[in-house]
Amino acid sequence: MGAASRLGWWAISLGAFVAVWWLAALIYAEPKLLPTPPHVLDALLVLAKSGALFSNLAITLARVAAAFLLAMSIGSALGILMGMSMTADRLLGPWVVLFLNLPALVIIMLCYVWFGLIEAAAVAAVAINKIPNVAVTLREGAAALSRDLAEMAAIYRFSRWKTLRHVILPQLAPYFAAAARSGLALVWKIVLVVELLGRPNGVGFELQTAFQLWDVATILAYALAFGLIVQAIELGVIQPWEQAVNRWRR
Amino acid sequence: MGAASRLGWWAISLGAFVAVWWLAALIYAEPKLLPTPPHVLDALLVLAKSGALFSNLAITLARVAAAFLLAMSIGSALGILMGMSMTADRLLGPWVVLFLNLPALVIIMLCYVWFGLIEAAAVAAVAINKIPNVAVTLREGAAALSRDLAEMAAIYRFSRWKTLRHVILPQLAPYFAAAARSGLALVWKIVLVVELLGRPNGVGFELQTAFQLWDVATILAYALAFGLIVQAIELGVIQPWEQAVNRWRR
Amino acid sequence: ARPLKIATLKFGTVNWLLDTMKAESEKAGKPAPFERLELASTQALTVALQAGQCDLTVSDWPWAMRRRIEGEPFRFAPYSSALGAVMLGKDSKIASVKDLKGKKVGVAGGPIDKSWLLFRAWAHKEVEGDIAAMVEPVFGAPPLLNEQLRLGRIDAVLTFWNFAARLDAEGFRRMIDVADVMADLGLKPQPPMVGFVWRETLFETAGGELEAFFQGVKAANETLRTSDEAWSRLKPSMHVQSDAEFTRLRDYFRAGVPGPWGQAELASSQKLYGLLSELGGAEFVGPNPRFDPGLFWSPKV
Amino acid sequence: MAAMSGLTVEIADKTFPASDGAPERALYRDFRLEVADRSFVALLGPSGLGKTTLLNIVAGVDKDFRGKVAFTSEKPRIGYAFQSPRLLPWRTVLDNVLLALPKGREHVERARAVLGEMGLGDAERVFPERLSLGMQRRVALARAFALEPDLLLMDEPFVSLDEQTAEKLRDLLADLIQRRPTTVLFVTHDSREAVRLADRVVVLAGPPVRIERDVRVELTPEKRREAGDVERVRDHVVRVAG
Amino acid sequence: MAAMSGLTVEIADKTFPASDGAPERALYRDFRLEVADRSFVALLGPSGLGKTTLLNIVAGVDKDFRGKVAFTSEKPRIGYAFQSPRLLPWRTVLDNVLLALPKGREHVERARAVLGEMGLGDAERVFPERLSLGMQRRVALARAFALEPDLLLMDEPFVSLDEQTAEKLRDLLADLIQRRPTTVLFVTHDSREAVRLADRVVVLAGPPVRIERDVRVELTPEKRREAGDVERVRDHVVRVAG
Ligand SMILES: Nc1ncnc2c1ncn2[C@@H]1O[C@H](COP(=O)(O)OP(=O)(O)OP(=O)(O)O)[C@@H](O)[C@H]1O
Ligand SMILES: Nc1ncnc2c1ncn2[C@@H]1O[C@H](COP(=O)(O)OP(=O)(O)OP(=O)(O)O)[C@@H](O)[C@H]1O
Ligand SMILES: [Mg+2]
Ligand SMILES: [Mg+2]
Repeated sequence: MGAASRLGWWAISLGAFVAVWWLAALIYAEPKLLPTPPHVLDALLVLAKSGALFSNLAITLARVAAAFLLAMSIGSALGILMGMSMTADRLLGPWVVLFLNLPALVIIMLCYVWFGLIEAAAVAAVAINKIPNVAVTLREGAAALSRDLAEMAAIYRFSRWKTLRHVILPQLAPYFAAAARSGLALVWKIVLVVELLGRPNGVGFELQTAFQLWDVATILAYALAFGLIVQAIELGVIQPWEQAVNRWRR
Repeated sequence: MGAASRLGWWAISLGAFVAVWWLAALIYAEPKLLPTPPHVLDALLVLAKSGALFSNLAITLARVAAAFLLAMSIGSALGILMGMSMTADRLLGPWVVLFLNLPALVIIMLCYVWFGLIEAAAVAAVAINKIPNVAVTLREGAAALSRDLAEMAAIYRFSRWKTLRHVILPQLAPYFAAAARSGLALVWKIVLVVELLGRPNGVGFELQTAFQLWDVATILAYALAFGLIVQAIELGVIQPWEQAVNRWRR
Repeated sequence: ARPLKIATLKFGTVNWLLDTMKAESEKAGKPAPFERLELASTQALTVALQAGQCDLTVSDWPWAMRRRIEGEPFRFAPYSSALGAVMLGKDSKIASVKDLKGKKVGVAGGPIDKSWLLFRAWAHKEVEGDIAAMVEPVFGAPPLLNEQLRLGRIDAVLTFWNFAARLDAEGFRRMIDVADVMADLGLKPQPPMVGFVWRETLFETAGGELEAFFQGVKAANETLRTSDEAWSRLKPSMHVQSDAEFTRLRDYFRAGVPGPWGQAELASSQKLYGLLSELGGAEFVGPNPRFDPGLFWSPKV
Repeated sequence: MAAMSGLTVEIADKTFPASDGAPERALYRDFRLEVADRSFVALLGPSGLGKTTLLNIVAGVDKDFRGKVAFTSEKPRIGYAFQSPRLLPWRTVLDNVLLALPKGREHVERARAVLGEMGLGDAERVFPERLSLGMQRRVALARAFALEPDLLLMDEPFVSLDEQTAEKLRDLLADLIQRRPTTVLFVTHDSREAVRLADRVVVLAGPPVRIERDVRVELTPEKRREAGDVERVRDHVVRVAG
Repeated sequence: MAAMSGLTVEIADKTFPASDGAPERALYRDFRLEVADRSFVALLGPSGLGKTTLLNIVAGVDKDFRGKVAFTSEKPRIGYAFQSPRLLPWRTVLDNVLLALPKGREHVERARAVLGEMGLGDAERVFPERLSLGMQRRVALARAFALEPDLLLMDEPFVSLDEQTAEKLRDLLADLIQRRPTTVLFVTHDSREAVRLADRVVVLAGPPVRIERDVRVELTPEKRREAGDVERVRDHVVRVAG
């Protein structure tokens, strides 16, 4: 599928979304509870003009990016290790399940208390929240790796790096895609909570303020702004990447 | 691996976890901020004796179960549909990404406002949060389905149901496992937030109170209690299931 | 002298006080005696204090008391005695507590919120038994509860004063103020509940600053109580929807400016504490409640 | 009784488009093959020519071509022994065969019997990946045979089998055809095998694929077992193909 | 220069344990096979006997047996043409071959040359799943050949290939062995092919696997091309095996 056609479908789909929303808002007719798209756009423009939108988004995005990269790399390494080594899985498995189910609140609180209300604590808290998620997804992928190909690589004496790059990672591509997509979303959501609990800026902070003032339009404006950014990442990075790594499928 | 050996490894792993925690707590020596395991056990016993533990856990678990089942079934159906049909993917894909990245706060707030501070709203809010996650994971699985086997099923005129059950679902097993594991964790975490914002009971509600009172031992006691339940589900349901569906691997 | 670092909620009413202090200092050509760390949730405030990220924060004193008993050397100085109110729908038929039976009542702050505890104690005299068991309490975040009342999904709401003021301005009926509840319960003079909390060690590192800061608080409270001009200065940052709301907020705030702290206040605080430990139990005051007058501090005048 | 199952394939154009540096492959252009009802047609042709593609088109799984496939009867029951076994690795050998059959006790019996005849009697409950490739291929054959199809498509079915086993399977196939009238399209690279089994050997060449030689094999079952006769016809097939 | 690459396999016991209703399979018991340096040994035997398992043991990927594999030299370079192609579907044909080779221009040249000789010159940049099975098998062979291994393991390498192509590949293999001394272990079901290529044909029977017949083939390259001589030796191999 060409980039143009992808963009076209995307526009149709999102157009339909806006239409449904608009209609619902008009029927519901309670702008305080469900503002119409123009309302939210207005709020977005106000935020943009004041500069608050960009500064807050930038701060939040920086945290999201840092935590995402951290969580994806550590989590993938852990997951692949557990998927490929029975011993690692048995030893680390219960820990992963435990950390996976530790409430975000607990991790965030403990991180803040131990490291202080600093940026590193915030990013660490988010990463710790996300790592087990990535790990369990990639573990499944690593456990389902083809034995035939692993044997082939062993016989032809592929180096570790070669095996990883040409044999293992391509098989894990769909798991990476799944982990990255829901990972980005999860990291963003936790960053919001982290900002709520102990950062003096960022979208999460603003959302809470807007919530206290019951300013639904502003809340939706921020949500929309981030949604658009992710859509851009989706269209500009993830989908082209997916298409490239799936070229080989017949 | 037999059930006994599984249990043994599990005990070793969690024993190590407790040891690390205990040591850290002793070195840190700030029981208010990092209580030792016996401290937390005490808190757990107090909660258990008062009955608060069981009633709150039961309520929360009921919500978790309802939202989990809802999210898994709708999310899987959606994901499989999108993975198998290009058109469905193009049309629904952007929506899924949008909903995936809608902050939990927004969904919870809107659900509560539209449906009232009632149980159904809470469960719906959690499910809506989780559905896109399941969908993106299973979509990856469905997109990587074997074409060879699909052709085989078509030629031998497998019915839809037969194809689903014997050809498609077994290939999706690792994706289900990943979605279920991180899904359970995510649902539980969102239930906590939902309870915090608008339910008069449940673990999330209690955690909020404990947090206000800076009662780390109680917080960890609840986290531990849920962690143990999930470990039990892991050992009693997920792992035996995984072993059964992976019997065929050489 | 270094400025004190205060953690506050971005949307908190204490900001009006601090804004005024800052403006007055600037008018006098001095830098403000504090620095703000604006956070988004009450949890964040306690984390900030606990993690040493700020010198002072804002809280009610029962919380500080509990932490003090548990070994944190906290001190407390009040700045406001404003409390919430029970609000009813615009044309609600509810006339007295008895009419609340079987109704849905929103409660901001949860089941161990001090206003809710006091309200239950007070209602006890009006109806037989615990009002909490007779109504259907709906606990939730204050903005959510306001919306629920507007939508008619709940019949009444016990909420914080600033949220009550907003409803008031929109024409919602006021059933009873928590201040009246306290008065009826014999808590006179009305003990101020909300104030600044800090660690005792701050006296050693910044004793002078602390004195100066509370002088400033007192002066600013006085300014806000008397000057309309100070309020028009605040208005743009108050996020008010209408003039009525602005007026309500101002009046509520003014009514909450506490008088001087003395023995009478201490005594009535102690009485309140007794009441709360009876009503809220260990969950509210901790496993071994004890009234420690050492918590309270007031600047030497 | 079994339906008529002759067929005519007409392929006006079958082209795999170029992609990622791979050149376009125009496999078929104005190609036509008629297969009479109950005939046994062997297809010979170089590797990579398009034989598998032809079977896929006949089977209906490759629809991306211009042209049409017409059967004498409607919807014949098709058994297809693919070039690779295509078993469900998560189902046992027996289940793999049974899944292709309608429900019913008699079908279980038949599946068991076919597996037994193929020497897989003790492997019924094994998962395919624990079998040797030759055994997997036999399972796939059992699946196609047990179905008692009207039209049997076979893509090099007897490779990976030792000569003895292959011989036994050829007999089984002959049996099957005799018991129940079946049309067979049989791709092989072994011209001896082709002559031994088929009524008609079609030698393909290309690209684009054309029928280079269409040899009728008119040998009695007995003569088919004799090296001399087979070699004679085979020389005919091979000489022309070479 | 190439290392010595003779080998001795001793398998005291190789058993696949029973699992899930599948019976235990005791494949080897006190089995011993010596393969001289630079010899070409063909292995014949019924499907499911354990030939692939033997190659896997020699290759070192199946370590779960009692016994040992001893090579004359240390760590011979092994090329293994598996029974199924085992290509990386996400790498092009050329990359699949190159990945098995060390880095370097001359290796790219060699890979290209081998692919060209196998008739895959225009498929270098194609992904394997877009090839016919016979073409995939040739890519796998190219991978094993291009490596110029000391020890070449081949598991039915020439199936799915038409007779002409197979013939060409046999010549290529002979070339390779002549250019560079190589020890070959060659599993096939085609006794003619075995006699045509090998110095020694080992007929296996069992289970447990034993050497039923060990036939030395002492034919000159020219005689190997003549049907008469080949059939004579073959009769020898087959009669005994039958
Ligand atoms: N999905 C595909 N995309 C592109 N080209 C393809 C695809 N499938 C097959 N081809 C090409 O079509 C040609 C014919 O393939 P096919 O599998 O029909 O050959 P075949 O005659 O069965 O060969 P073999 O005897 O080796 O099995 C091959 O050249 C192959 O490269
Ligand atoms: N992973 C496994 N688990 C259990 N049994 C196995 C496994 N792999 C092979 N076997 C069994 O071992 C036996 C020998 O298998 P092998 O693949 O070595 O046979 P082969 O001689 O190569 O047969 P073919 O000619 O059909 O390829 C078979 O009966 C098979 O069922
Ligand atoms: Mg083919
Ligand atoms: Mg084999």
